[in-house]
Amino acid sequence: MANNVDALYIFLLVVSGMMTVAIFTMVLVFAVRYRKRPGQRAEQIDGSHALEITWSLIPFCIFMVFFAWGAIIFFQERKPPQDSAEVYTVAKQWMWKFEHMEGQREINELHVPIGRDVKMIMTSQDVIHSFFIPAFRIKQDVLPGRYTVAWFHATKAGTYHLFCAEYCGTMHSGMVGSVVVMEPKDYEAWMGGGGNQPLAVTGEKLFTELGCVTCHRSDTQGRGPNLVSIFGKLVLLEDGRTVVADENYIRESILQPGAKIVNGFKPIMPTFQGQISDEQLNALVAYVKSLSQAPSGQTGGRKMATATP
Amino acid sequence: MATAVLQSGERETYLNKEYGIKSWLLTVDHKRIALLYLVSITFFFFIGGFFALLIRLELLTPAGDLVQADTYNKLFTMHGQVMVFFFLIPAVPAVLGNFLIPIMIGARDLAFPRVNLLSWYLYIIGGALMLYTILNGGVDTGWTFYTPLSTEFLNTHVVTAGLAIFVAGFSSILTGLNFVVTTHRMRAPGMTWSRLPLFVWAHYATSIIQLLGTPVLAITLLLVVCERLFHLGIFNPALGGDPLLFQHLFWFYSHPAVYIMILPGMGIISEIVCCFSRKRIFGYTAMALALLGIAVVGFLVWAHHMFVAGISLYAAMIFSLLSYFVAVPSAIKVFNWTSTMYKGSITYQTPMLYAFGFIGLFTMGGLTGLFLASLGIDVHVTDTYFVVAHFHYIMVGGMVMAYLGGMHFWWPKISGRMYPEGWGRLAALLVFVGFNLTFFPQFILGYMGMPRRYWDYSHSPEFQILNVLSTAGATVLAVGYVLPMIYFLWSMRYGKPAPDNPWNAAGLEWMVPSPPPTFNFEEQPVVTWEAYNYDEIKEEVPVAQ
Amino acid sequence: MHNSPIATADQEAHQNPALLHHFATEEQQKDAASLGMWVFLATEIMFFGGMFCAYLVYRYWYFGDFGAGSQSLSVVLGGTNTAVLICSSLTVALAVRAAQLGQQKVIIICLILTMLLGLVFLGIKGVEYHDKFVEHHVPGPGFHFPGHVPGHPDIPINQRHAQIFFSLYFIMTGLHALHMIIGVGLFAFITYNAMRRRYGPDYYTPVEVAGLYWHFVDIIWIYLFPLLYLIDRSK
Amino acid sequence: MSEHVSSLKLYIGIWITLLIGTLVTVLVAGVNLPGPLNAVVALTIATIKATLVVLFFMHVKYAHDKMTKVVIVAALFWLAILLALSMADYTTRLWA
Repeated sequence: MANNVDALYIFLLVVSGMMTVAIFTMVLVFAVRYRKRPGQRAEQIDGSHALEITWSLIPFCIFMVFFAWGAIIFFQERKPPQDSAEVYTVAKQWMWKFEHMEGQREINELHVPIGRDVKMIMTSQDVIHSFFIPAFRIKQDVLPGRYTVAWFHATKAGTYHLFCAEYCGTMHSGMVGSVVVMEPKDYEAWMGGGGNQPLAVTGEKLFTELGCVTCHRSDTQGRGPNLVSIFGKLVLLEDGRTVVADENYIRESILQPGAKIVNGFKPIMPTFQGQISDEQLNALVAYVKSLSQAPSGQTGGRKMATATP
Repeated sequence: MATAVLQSGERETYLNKEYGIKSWLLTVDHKRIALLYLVSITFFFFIGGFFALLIRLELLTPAGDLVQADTYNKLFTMHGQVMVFFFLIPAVPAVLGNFLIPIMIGARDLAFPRVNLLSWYLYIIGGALMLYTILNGGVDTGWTFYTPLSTEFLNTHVVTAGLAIFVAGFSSILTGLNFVVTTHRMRAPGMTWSRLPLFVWAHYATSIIQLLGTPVLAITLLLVVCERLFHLGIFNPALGGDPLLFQHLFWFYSHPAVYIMILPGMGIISEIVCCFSRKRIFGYTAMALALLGIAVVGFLVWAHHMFVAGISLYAAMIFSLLSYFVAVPSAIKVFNWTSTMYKGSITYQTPMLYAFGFIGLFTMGGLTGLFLASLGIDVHVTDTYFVVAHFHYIMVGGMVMAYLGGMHFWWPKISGRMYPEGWGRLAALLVFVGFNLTFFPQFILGYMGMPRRYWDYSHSPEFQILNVLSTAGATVLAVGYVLPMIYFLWSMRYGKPAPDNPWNAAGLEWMVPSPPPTFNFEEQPVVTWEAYNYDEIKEEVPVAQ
Repeated sequence: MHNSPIATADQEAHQNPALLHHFATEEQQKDAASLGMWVFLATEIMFFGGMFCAYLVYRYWYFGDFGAGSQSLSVVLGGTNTAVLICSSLTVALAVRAAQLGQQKVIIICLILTMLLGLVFLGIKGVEYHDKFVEHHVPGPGFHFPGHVPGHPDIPINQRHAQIFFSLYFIMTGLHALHMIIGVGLFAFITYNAMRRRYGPDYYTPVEVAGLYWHFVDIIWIYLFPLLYLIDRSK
Repeated sequence: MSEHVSSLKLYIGIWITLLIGTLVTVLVAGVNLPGPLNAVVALTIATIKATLVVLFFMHVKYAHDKMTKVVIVAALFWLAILLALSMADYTTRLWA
């Protein structure tokens, strides 16, 4: 991704550099060549539509290349690959909290292996922040009240800056961290250290503790929709609309159950707004997602080779 | 005050017609109001500039050691708010536009002189609120007031700052209203639309933006104030609101606001380039249409400030595409100015030096805008110093250069005195060099990834060298800005009396005495010539003294 | 100088005392005033436009809660107010007509009627605000809006979303009411001048321009009424 | 300065039409129409009423100067920009 962005950047730099040089040269040459001389008068020219059209159309065509190329890169940036490793991120004044699917938690430091697509699923507890890793050329604002997503694919081991790029109050400039990119084996070693509970397992426990499981049963008898395999699917709503059951939809359904009722069900679910933390919410979302990743309901599924949309 | 310029017993001008504070504070003469504005915006310019210098000094070293984090946040916030709303937006329209538009179209005053005075008082009330905010400890929302930070999380004077800008906004609306009606209704016989100086066209286009954009900012700030006072939830995600709605409404005005700043500058440059090339403008129609085109298309691009903010992918693509449409008329303007010089008879007086600078810096600012409009690159460079550099190239490199160029060009008309040409050229050079030294390194910093609004970058010492360069440049720039103020003041007393038309320039404003009488024209002028009729003007520019 | 300004224009023409120094003719002055007001109204459209935009977004998001909020408003009072404003628009139009025809007494009667109707509107608005206050429908810590979404007896109203509806309701109608108050003030001034027989067929610009403003305020209400009072009424 | 003076009859006619329009809006709002039709009808009536006010009460129909119309159209056009491009974001956010 970084290479694509740099390639476009260099292309833009060269093209606009040439334009700049051309204009500067013309200005300078005219300024010297047509400086005031005794007895010589300016030659009046009204203009030329042909020229004007030329120097509108040619730049316009170049601009369209800028647009299209940039749009293609952006489109890729906004579409994380299906089998990415997922890291749930909670931003708050003024720190980054990460939670891996395997259950590792980190603050202001993010460990990732080389060669894996990593998808950041991010939300904020307070104000708007922005997740910015200059080395990977990615940036995404992190908003309170919803998820935003960014992804990257690190190719070189090392430690990289992580910045908050959206002004977020007093210690905005202190909301920095680092991304540690490791060789896969080092990463496995780092991972193995904890004996952590995978995020989806945490979520499954919460799912039981909060009583979700009494209605959202894994058969067709529940009072709530069966959640197995719903993630990523289109859901038909009671008012006839359809939505994609993505992270934001699951989040909204937990916090505001009445907002988008699935067709054929009654709006009987109580709200969990203000009752669970962002971290618990993330765990629940991770659990619901895990239900779609393995037919057996196996949790924490990360290397699902079969996962297809 | 400039009342002491002329000795009594001389020809009556707008300056010496009446004396005393009251004759200024209650004046309805557009020229006097322009001078009231000149004094007030200069005051705010130096306040904003002072904040800028403190910012640059803080960034000299990576650690946050000169001021506290909160202080730094207030500095860049108030630098932005003061400069944008109290200098950049009113500067050219309210000073030069106010002074010149009626004269350029052959009118005795603007259509609504009392509204014009009211507009200045609103500016002063807004400015007083801003000063109150500053003196009471300031505000640290960033000039953009992003919610929910500004509404729920900060303990500074957000309400007074918001109201200050709200009131100043109405000043801007009234100025725009006056210009539109004046341009439509007050033109002298024979002054057809195709004979209007581009300066007037530029202000007409600017006024459209002021009229149709500013109210949206006003209501947005009002909502922010209500949010802050009553916690309604309209922009607060914790209460079901959408912070992006604030950004949409804010940028609906604040992107076109950039054109409020730059379009009048483009008008000035057109006048200057023609005069000092002794030529008619290349492609008058295209130039006028480009101004209107920028004003209209400028309203279709605002969400390019929000590509990474969480808006829909498809909306982002639409806004990126539309952003390139606004680049076309800008490109036309640059090419046409350059072509105007072709086969001219060019002299290098101070205003022309500023015009050269403007064309160069505006080109660079505009082209880096293309980088930001390109989605793939914007993701990386938005909210970094790349953006800071880009908009300073447009606003300072573009607008301030044009403003200074215009001030030098029309100073003889305004004050009746010549400024010292040698000092003028020196200051122009200092501004150009200082500006590039300050802001060019920031493009590189931005691509390296330095986020804007960072008080402390001790985690990234590699940013320091470029920051040192930038701070060094800022000191040069500061000298370049102080100099003109000193010699303008000096020239009011000691400058050579200016002839009516020191540059042998075309245009009605050069046919009235310097300084003009109160009602501009003793008799109603009738226009029988095209704009920029330099072929009909016999004399060349007098060689500088 | 190759081209000096040439004198034209007969300045001797009958000088109306209301003609300001910088205008060449009365017609120019009148056209400027009228265009000025129209341009001002254009800015007003954008001023309310920002709020219509916020309204549109949240109505799109929270349609059910907006419907519930809307049903709690009184159509009778809102509709009456619409009628009151329409009547006041008529009286303003008649005031302008009377000025055009020089019917001094009619001008004054129509203007006073207009102000009275304006005050009636504000009074009814005050009653509505008072009701909302009593019912705890005013956004803030005491906000309480029980009930269910129209047509969905089992979906309870989301308090926060309903609060956004009422926030917009109060801000939009509040700003509208502020415009009304300014309008009444304007007419009070103009009535005073009308009593001094300032207006007639030769000069009635202030009456006309203030009338434009009043009609505009009426039009805003013509939209506010269905947008705020008539969402999802049928369920 | 020969301004158009409308007849009393016309003013009264417009006034009655406006009142009827108001009544119709209220009545139609009580009927459950399919889809978004209720809103469409309400806004259509509102627009008709506003147009009548603009054309006859505000004398735009008789304006000798086309600038008035240009100003109205411009303001509505800009309002449309604001609403349409904002909604371009909101309506497409959930698209996959």
